[in-house]
This record gives sequence, structure tokens and C-alpha cells, in this order.
Amino acid sequence: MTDTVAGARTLELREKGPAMPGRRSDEVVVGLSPAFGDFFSKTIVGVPHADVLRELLAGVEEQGMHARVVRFRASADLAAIAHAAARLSGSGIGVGILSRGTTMIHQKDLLRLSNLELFPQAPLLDLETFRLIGRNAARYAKGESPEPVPSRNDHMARPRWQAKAALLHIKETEFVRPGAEPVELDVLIRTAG
Amino acid sequence: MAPEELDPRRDYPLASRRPELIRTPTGKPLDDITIEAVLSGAVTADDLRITPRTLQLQAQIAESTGRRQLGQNLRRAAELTALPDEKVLAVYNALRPRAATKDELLRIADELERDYAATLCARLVREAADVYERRDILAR
Amino acid sequence: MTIQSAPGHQTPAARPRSRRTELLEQRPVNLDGFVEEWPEVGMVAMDSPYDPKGGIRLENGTVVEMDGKAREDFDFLDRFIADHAIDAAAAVRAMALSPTEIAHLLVDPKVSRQEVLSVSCGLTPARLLEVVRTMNVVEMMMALQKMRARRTPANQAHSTSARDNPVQVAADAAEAGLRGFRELETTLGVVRYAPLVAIALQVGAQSGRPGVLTQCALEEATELELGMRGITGYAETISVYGTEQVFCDGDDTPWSKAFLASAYASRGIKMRFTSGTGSEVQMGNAEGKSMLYLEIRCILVAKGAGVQGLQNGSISCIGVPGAVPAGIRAVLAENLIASTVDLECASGNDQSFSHSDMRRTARLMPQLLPGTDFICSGFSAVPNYDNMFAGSNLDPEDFDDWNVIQRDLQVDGALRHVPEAEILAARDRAARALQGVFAYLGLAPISDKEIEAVTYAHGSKELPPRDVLEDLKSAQSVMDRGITGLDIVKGLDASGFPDVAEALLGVLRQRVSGDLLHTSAILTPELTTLSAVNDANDYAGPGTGYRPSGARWEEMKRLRHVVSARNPEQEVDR
Amino acid sequence: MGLVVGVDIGNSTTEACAADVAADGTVIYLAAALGRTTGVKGTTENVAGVADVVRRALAAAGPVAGRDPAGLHAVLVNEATPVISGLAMETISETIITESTMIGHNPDTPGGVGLGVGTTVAFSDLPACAPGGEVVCVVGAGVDFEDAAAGINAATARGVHVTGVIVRADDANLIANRLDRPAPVVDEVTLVDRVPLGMRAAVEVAEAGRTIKTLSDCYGIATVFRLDPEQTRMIAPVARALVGNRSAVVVRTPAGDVTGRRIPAGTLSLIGETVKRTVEVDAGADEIMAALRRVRPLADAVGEPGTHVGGMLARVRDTMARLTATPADAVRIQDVLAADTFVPQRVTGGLAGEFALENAVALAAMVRTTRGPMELLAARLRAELGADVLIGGVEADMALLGALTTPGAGLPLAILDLGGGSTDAALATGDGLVRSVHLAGAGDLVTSLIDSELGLDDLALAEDIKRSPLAKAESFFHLRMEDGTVRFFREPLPADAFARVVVLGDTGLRPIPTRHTVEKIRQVRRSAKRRVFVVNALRALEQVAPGGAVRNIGFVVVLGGSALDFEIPDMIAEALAEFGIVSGTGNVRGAQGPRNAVATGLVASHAATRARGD
Repeated sequence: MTDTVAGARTLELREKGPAMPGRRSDEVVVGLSPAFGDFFSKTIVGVPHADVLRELLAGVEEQGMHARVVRFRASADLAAIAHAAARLSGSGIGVGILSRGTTMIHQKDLLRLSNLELFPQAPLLDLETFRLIGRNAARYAKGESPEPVPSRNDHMARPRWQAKAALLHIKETEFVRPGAEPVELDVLIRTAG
Repeated sequence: MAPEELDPRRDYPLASRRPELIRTPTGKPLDDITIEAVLSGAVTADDLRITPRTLQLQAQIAESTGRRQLGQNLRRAAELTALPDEKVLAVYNALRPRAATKDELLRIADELERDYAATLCARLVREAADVYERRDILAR
Repeated sequence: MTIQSAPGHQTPAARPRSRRTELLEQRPVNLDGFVEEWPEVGMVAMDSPYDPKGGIRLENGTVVEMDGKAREDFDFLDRFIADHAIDAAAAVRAMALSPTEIAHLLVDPKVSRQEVLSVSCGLTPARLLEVVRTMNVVEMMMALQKMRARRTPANQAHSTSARDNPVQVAADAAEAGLRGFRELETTLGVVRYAPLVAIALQVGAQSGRPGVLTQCALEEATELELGMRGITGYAETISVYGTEQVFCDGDDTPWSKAFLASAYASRGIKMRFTSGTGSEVQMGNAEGKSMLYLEIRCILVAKGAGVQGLQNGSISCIGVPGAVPAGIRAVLAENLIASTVDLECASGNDQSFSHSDMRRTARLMPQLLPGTDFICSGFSAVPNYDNMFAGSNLDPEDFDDWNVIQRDLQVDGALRHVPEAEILAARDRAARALQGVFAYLGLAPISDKEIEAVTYAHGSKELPPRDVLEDLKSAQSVMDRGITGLDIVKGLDASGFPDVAEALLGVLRQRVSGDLLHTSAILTPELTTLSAVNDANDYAGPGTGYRPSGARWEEMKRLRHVVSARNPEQEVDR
Repeated sequence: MGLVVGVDIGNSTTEACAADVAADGTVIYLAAALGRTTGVKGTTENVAGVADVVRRALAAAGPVAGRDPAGLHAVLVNEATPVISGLAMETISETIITESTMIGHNPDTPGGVGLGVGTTVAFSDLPACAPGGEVVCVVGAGVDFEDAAAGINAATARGVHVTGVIVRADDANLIANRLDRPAPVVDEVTLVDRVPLGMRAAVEVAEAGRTIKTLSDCYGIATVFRLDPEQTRMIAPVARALVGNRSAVVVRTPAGDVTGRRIPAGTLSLIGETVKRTVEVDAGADEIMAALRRVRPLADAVGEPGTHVGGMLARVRDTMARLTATPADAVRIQDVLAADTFVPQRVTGGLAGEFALENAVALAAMVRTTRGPMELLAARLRAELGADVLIGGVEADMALLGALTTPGAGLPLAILDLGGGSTDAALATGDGLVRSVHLAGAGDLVTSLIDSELGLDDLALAEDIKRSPLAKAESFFHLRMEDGTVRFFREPLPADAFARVVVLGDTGLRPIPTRHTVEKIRQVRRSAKRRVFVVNALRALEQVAPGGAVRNIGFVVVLGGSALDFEIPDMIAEALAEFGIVSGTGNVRGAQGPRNAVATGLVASHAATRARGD
């Protein structure tokens, strides 16, 4: 683990109990993969999970909406996590995120294999993009028609990141507990002094 | 039709070495496919297809150069020349995982055999039905 | 965990650092990704303790046990391979040989290709793996030189456009044909453009050099339809996978793919399958087997389906074997095994592979030096930003390097240097031919300004934008009106390109005779079929087999700049 | 018995009508077919398209007629004359903000509520502010929202009154939610560095769903900045520019102003047969059309070189000259149609990428020749089809003949043919005289207006919006249609349609990737259609009507592709109702709708000739 640098943020995720379906129509559920902010602390390109989650939540808050964070241990499949998050969400909108950073916005009535927006190229996702993802999720929840977050592409991402992505995926899969119920989390993001 | 004994070294490519053996589905020899014939409308898209007989000849060449599986594929292809395009795609789609029940696959096999005399293709579909059942990838 | 040390990232603690280390950090190769092996999950190229041991047991000609697994435990790949790929009659004798003995047969030039085939047709996946595990890359190259199906090597190019501009695709296709590629592949950004771009590829290809075969990578139904109409000439993107789970995730089975193979052949259309190391572990479903073991299962599925050939060499997953030890050796091994079971091999080298030019070249050598049926299954004939297959290991900027390497080593990479004037003439002519065909068919017009621009352009950014709305309407009308290859022939003839019309008709005539359905078939510029049947590889050691000589060697000697021996103040005419 | 096929080569579609004509002139209509016109109408490029529809009409005619192409007695082709049309647009106004006086870009999520007035101070200078002062804090790029809120709270704690905040990032709510003392926050100010510091400024944010009250009112601004009447007069344009916004910032600078500027767009010369008039394009559509009426009949039109309009007119002329092998100066522009429009343009001097809807003029022009290579076209067709090809009568006459087969239509009858590039009209009074006119401006101009007014930059999408009604996908299982009704679906809608305004085209839903509401898009679409088709319908009928009095026309039959539009025929009928005219969509032969009129007319005319025995 890298030394904690002054000014860096730490992420603490406290389990509150089983996650229940929400009733608030102004909420977005953010679904975390089994090892997000736990075994893993940063995305494939080293963006700290604390900052990733902070930006997702800020994007939702800026739109005047409310975010609920839930841990899914039953699967490391992004579509499954995002869809389960959407089904718990009072607005029907959920965001799923894997430890390596791959992210998806989902809606409860969609087929699991479909999605509203998918960000498959984890190496290209920076904090600004995570903020925009949170923002768009909130806008969908408000019934607005956001323009999709611009997607980027880089042919050379493959030679650099393809194998590491596979490793991260396999490692995350080791933390899967089949049948585990989703757990609601309290999120504490602090700045180290 | 007497089976033609082909020698790959002597007879391949058929187009240049044994053109007399090849006909278009409308019965024209290869030499009739000329620009003039295309322009006059004497040759149409229907002429630019392979016949089951030509496929059987090519299967023979494949087998006599030791390519048993390629030969089988060409013999199945010979059977499929009789199927319309949509039918071919429909059978293909039914063979995808969890796309058809065992009964549906067996019915397709029967139809291939009965309506198109496609016995090799029917055998392939029946075998798939059996394997799909064992591996639990039939439609439920 | 170690401190991340990617270039450009500063480490927090400012320790004194070696200047040399700093320089090495800046080298492009350090932008590539490398990972440690993890055999338990299949993150290993070809040497895994978890791969099965080779073995076979037959009862009444049926395989009842293979590689340590009983028939009732077979998954669908085992079953398909056992019943369709393995020649039971040959299996007992072949499996009695040790892996080293078989490897010796492969490497020894005195053992003919045919003799090897009589053994390889009886080998199980695990045994084939054990054989290549005994071989180093030089031995594998020796073997590949002999086992390649077609005597004469060939090459394939990508011709695509970031804006799906048909005029660009036609001009680049013509140039690629002229430079020596015998197959051209395209795909789309906007799928609805497909009919126009496929027509452009065909017209451009035939105006560059007759007999170039073309394909357009699309979803199965549309790809088959364009093929049946004679707008494209062959098909390649028919993927197979090495585990049951991943195969099913791809919505296919060995039986559905075998049926599709017959479907193409029934319309007289050449096709090959596609597979490659790394796809299964990438999807997290490698069942704890090495990448190469799973790829060998793919190769044998292709063999059993009776398809004439296979595109392999990791292809779109190259970043995975590329990141583990001996990964590129495994990639060579998969090309070798495809050839060893008598399939046409289009040997990869077709995806962005490395930031390092040195590493890109090293990855290419194992296919270029021994020669394969198609050394690249996609040398990018368009700039990287125009490549809709996500880039290639080789770009048009590499044309001259390739020609020099061919000349340095006297190795035939199937390309040649072409003087600029000839290239400009071919690009102009291809664009004009397409202009004529579009006008004849009443499709969206191509202006003289576009032709002028495309003649001199490198990529789509230098071209005037097309009227996309008109183009898409035209593309739809191609489908609605049932336009076929013959209509293109008529259009070429009517607009004053009778020779290009003749070339295209010659290509279309091939589907009546079916000669192209055989292993490793290509068409020569004289429209003769060259395949493993009439151009069988006859390598039998030094002094035998294919060697560039005569007119071809003279052609290979030409480069952009060569100082004249007669008058060293001048350069040889290019 | 004689099997004939009437063929109408139109600008965009080619239509065929297969019929059996007996020696006594009795006609049995067998089948119709429709295809895309290949190439420019009236040129040899049409052969492929004509051959295609003839073959399809024969095939559809059934086995009796279609089996033997040799039995085809004749193909009747209209006298198709090439029509070239062109479109151009000139933006004629520009909004300029000087000295960064105001920010009025309407961010989606401003924070806080209310009005704050104070002196602008950079965030980094906040600790240096003396307690008691009223400041508006300007937060630049790279400042985290938590740090911003903490800094402002620290200043507040020291007794500095931070009355408003201007932010670079999309952080307004994030900051407002963390302030100890609430203040209005305006965010997404991209050029925040150019906000003048040390100046008096006002920040106002209204509650969601409301608009600002103070800064959009000149007396409101005057009150805030204590302005005298002369200064208030100066500031009035700023207030006007902020009307309708939910948030705004106004900074008082010595010479700050918001001005509108006319952009000279060159002149258009309209040359009549007797008079010539020159009109400034930036005078707008009404002026241009008034000038046109004064010079009518138009003999030619020329635009100023170097302008879009000049270029377009020259291009139209050159294309026609090339097609007909006529010298360019012999080609005459026959008609122009101007329409006022607007285009979203970035405001010059804006700090937050503000857009203003600027005025623009769209101009359509057309040229038509009577000289087309018809004989050559007929000869090529003869060779392709192996049948006799007869060039039939004048297009307008044939269309009238065909339109008369519409049940309920009678004389005097006018037809309105609404095409893609031009609007044509013809009138038959029954005395054998036919008057016809061809006007610039039709479907393509509508598409172009929709494209620019909605800022789509996607003509294919604009075309879809023109053709089909709108809806909003409120959930995956229902659509709220533009008329307020709801349509339910059993299968979920496609993922990319969710929460979006969609257009319900023939091929399914197509999402419109903008933030415009259904109402806005609908209003633009209908207004564009009105400005082109209703205007042109009246213009055309005026020119063919006996004595120029539209009232004298009894029946109007609307034909052509745009007659199939779901709202245009109604709009025209509504506009014509006040003249007491019966107007409706054609229904050729009681079966073909507005299609196939010319092709049917050709057959009818051929039959009549046969019956007369000549």
C-alpha cells in the first residue's frame, strides 16, 4: 500500500444492515462490487476509490438528489450489480461500479444485459468523468434527458491494460459470496491531515 | 450421372482444368458468363451460384487430398443449396444455445431430411439436440 | 503493493534516482502492460501445471476417454473434437508417440508435411500442447515454414474509414491491392453504411489489381447477405471460443458454427473461423486452463467443422498473452498448430500490440520469417485513427520498413514497393470507377473534388465530408433494390472501366466453380486459383520450398531510395 | 389489348402505373410501383430507377401481364425537365457583451436562493477581506467544493458578508449545501477568470421552476446599483437579455453593455422582366418577398459574391448549366423563397458560453429548364427495357388528369404538388387551358429550418422530425405522445430512448439527443412547415388563379410526397378554408392516395388518344 499522502482522502465504509428497496423517488443507488474500497483501494489506473465515490456522490448531490450506497457481494458482474442497484432504488435508477473502475448506469425495467450508459474503458475514466456519471444518473432519476457522458477511446489502452484488467476481474471474482444479500453502507470520506 | 473420378493434381482448379464439368444452376457452362451476356441479361444473379453437383465434385477433391472434414462440410453445403436463404438462417438461429427445445431441433432435422433430402445436415442437427440436452443448453 | 511507477507519474518520496533509470522509464516499451502469471485462473500462456495430460482411449472407433476425461464427462467442445476433429483410425498410432518424437517430426525437414499430417490428425488437444511445449520459437518457425498449407505466402489488409467514406475505402483498397495484399477486410462505424462501403471496397480492390478478395465484418445475417449478393467475396469474423461458457456467451456452439460453415459453402463463398489465446481468461472463464490449451480446442473445433481455415494469433485479446511470460511464443504456437492440422492460417499481427516499435517488429518476426498463408490478418492500410478494427500491429507508415526488411532478409512478406505515380493513378482510377458505379446505380454522387482529394490524401481528415443523409438513403436503396455484384459489373462497364468489370466478373465466376472453397485459396492477379491443392507447400529443407527468386526477387529489391551503381550520383528509377 | 406503363420521373421518386388499354380507350389499371429517382430528374441517370419501377409494376401486375415483357406495348414517360434547387442561410444578427458585464447562461443547477450584492473578490483573496464588507466570491478552476465552502465559512465567521458566489465548476449546490450562511451561487462560468474583480456585482438565483425578478428588470438593477435615469437607460439591454433566466450575475463596470448588431449579409438582386430590385438580405424574409412580388415575373436572381446566398445561386446555376450543357449565364433562377429563421449562436464576450438565438434568413432557389435530354433518355430506356418508349404530355397536364380521378374532385381544379425541392401548382378550368407555376422551397427547406433552429447539425434526424410525430419515453413501458395521449408497450422500449424525446418514424423510435422539450420541437416543426408550405401554397395558387384571385379556384388537390405528411395537408386546408376552397389530399383512382397522379394521367391521356384513333 502506498503511504498516505497528506491531503489524500481515506474511505471508510460501515455496514448498516441489509439494503431494502427505497421509497424516495429522489434517490439514486450506487452499487459497489465485492472488493471496492475493501481489498482494492484504487482503480486500474490508480484513481483512489475514496475520490471516485466522492465524485459520484457529488454529481448526484449537485442535481439536488439523494444517493444511497450499497455493497453487492453476490456477483462481480457489472450489469448484475448495476441492475440490482437500480431495483433497490426508489427512482429506479442505479449506478454500478467495479473495483477496476468500470461503471454502468442502469434502470430497473431494463433487461439486465442492457443499460442506460456503460463506461467500459476503465483506464480512461478520471474523476471528472465520475462526476458526470453521478450527474447523469441523477438527471435520469429526475426524468430529464441528459446527453450521454462523452465516451473516449484509445487503441493503445489494449496493450497497456488488457491483461491487468483481466487480473483485477478474476481477483474481484474471488470475493464473490454467492447468494449474499446486499448491504447498505455508511460512507465516510476523510482528508488525511 | 456417372461419378466422375477426379485427380486433384490434374483436374484442379476445375474452372480452368475441367470447365466442362461445371454448370450454373440454370444449366449454362462457365464460358457463357461473359460481360456481353451480363449486359444483355442472358446471365443473371441466379447463374452465379454453385450447384450441388459442383460441390460434390469439390468434396471429392478435398477428400482425395486428405481433407475429410472439409469434404463433409462441402457435402453438407451441397444439401443446403436447396434451402432458401431465410430457411438457412432460421436453422442456424435454432442451433444457437438455449434457442430451441429438443423437439424443435428434432422437427427441424426431420424437415431437412424429408423436404430437402439433407441427411447429413439432419444428422448434425440431431447430434446437436443430443449434446445440448446432456449439457443443458436447450431452450426451456 | 509496490509503488506505482508509470512514466509521467511522480512518486511521492523524492529519492535520488539514476539518470539511466529515468531514461529507461521514458522508453515506449514501459507503456505496455505486463503481469505476473497466475496459472490457477488461466493467466498463463502455455506452461501450466493444471492443463490435462494427453491421452486417448477408443472403443469400437469411438473416443471414450480423452486427455484424462471420460466421455460421459465431456463438455461440448470435448465431444465435438472427439467425434469430428480426431481421426480415430490414426489416433492410436499417433498418441503412442511421445511429444518430443512428434516435435521432431515437425522440425525435421526430411519428414514431409504429409507424414506429419498423418500423425497430427490423430492428436488430442493436450497432446498437441505437450508437443509445442517441447519446442522453442526457432524450432516452431522451422516447423511453420514446412506446415504452412499454401506454398506461396500472402497478406491481408484493413481498409476502413473513420467517417465510413466510400471514396476513401475505394482508393485505399486500390492502393493496398497494388502493394500486394490479396485479401482486404473492412468494417463500419455506422452499420447502415455497410452496402456502400462494401461496394467501394470491391470496386477499389478490383481496380487496384484484379482478383483481390474482399470482406465486410458485420453481424452474421447481413454479412451473409452481402456475400450471397456478390458484393463481398469471403467471410472471416466467425468466432469460436475454448470453453463452453464463453462459447455460449458468444451465443453459439460448435454445431451452430459448423452449420454456418456449410451455409457459406452452399453459396460458393469462402470463409474461415476466428479465435485466439486470451479471450477466455479475459472474460474470467478459463476454467483454470492455459491460454494455449483453450486455443488448441478452438483450432480443433474449426478442424472438425470442416471449415478450410482459421484466423488466429490472439487477435483482439493480444494484450493478454502479450503481458505474460512466453505469451508471444504461445501466439506463434497457435499459428503453428492451425497449420499442423492442415488449416489455412491467417496469422494475426492485426491489432495494436505495443507502444514500442522494437517490440512490434519482434512480435511480427515469427510469422514473417517462416511465412504464413496471410502474415497479417489485417495490416492497416489506413491511418490508425481511420482503423475501425481498433488499430493494427502495422500501419501504412510501416510500408517502407516492411519492404526494407523483406529485402534485407530476402524473406517474402508478400508486399512490394510501388512508385508514387502508379499509386496516385490507381487511387484516382478507383475513385473514378466508384464515381461511375454510383452514378450508374443512381447512388449519392461523388464529386471530382472528392476524387482529387482522395488521390493525394493519407486519411479521412483530409477529405471533404460526404452528405451522410444522401449516403444512407443510397445504402438503403442498395438493399431495397436488391443490387448485386452483377449490377456493379454493369456499372463499371457502362462508365468506361471494362477491365475492372471483367476482373469483378472473374471473381464472381469463382463462386460457380467453388475452387476458392479449398484450403488457403487466393486468386492471382491473373484470376487463377492458388490453394493448398495446386500450390501445396513442398518445403523439405535447404534448397526446397518457396524462396523468393526471379521476377519476384527483382521486385523485392526495389525501394523508395536506392543509389544507382552505374551512376552513384543518381538513384535507381523508382 | 395493349399493356402500357405510365412512368412519372419526379425529383425524388419515380412512380409507375401499369394498365391495359383497349382499342376503344377503355383502361384497366393493373398495378402501381414506386422507387427512388436515380440521379437528377430528366437526365439519362434516371434509366436505372425507371427500369426498376417498370419491372416492379409489371411484376405486381401479375402473371397475365407480367410474364411476357415482349407483350409490353409501350412505356409512357412524362416530359421530365431537370429541376435544381438550392438552400442557403445567412445569420444576420449578433449579440455582444462588453466588459464582461453579465452572466446569463442559465446553468442547470444554481445553488441557494435570493439576491446578493457586493464587491467581487477572488476566492484566494477572501482571507484578506476586512470584516463588515459585502463581497461576491469568485471561485476559479481547481478549487474543490469542500475547500470553497470551508473558505467562505471561515470568512463569514470573521464577519465578512459573502452575499453571493460565482463558480467555475458545476458545484453550486455542493457549495450552497455546505454554507453556514445561505447565499445564491451561480456555477459553470467557464471563463470565470475574466470576471472583473473589485467591482460591484449582483448575484440572483430563483427557486426551481421560477425566474429571476430583480436583475431582469431595469429598475431592479437601478435599485441594486443606485443608478440615475441615464445610467438606467444604458443598463436596459442587460436586463432584457436576462429575462426568463433562473439565475444571473450582473457586474457594474464603467462601460459594460450588451448590444445587438446587424451583420451585413450582402444584397440580393431580383431581376424581373421589366424591373430590377436590389434588397439587403439582412432586411429579412418579408422585405425580400415583398421585393419579389414587385418584380414578378422573375427573370433571374443574383446574390452578392462571397455570401452564402451568392454562392448558392451560382452553384444552382452551374449545376444546371452542366446538366443541360448550357452556358451558365443562359441559366436563369426562376424563383426564390425567403424564410425568417434563427440559429443558436455563442454570444460574443460571454463568460459562460452563453447562447443567443440569432436571427437568420433562409433562402431557397430553383431553376428549371425546358430543355432536358429527354430524347436521349427515351433511347436509353428503349434499349434497357426492349419496349417502345413514348414521351407523354406536359407534367402539369398529366398531373391534373390524374388528380381528376380523385373521387369528389371537380373543375375548376388546382393541384398543389409538394415535393422535396420545389412546390408546383397547376390549374385546369375545363376550357383546355392549363396554367402552371413552379416555386422554390419545399420539403428540403423545412428540414433545413428544423435542423438549424434546433441546433441539431444532423439533417437525417431533422428529416425524421419533419416526417413523424414526437413523444417522450416517460418509462420503459409507455410513451407520452405529443398530443398528450399515452401509448403503452408490452416489451420494454430501447435503452437509448429512456427519458428522451423520441420521434416515431417508420422504422421505430429514434431518440433526439438534445435537451429540447416535446413542445419546443413540435413548435419549431410546425412553424417551419407553415413558413414553407402554407406560404408557398398561397403564393402558387395566387399565380395560377384566374385573375390572381384564389377565391376563383373551386377545388384544390394536394399531391406529391409531402402530401403524405401527417399535418401539412391539414395546415393547407385550414389556410385555404377562409377562401371557401375545397382542399384535401388527392386520392388518385380512388386508391393511390396522393401518389401516382402523373403516371395515371399519362395512361389516361394515352387511352384518350387511342380512342380518338390518332
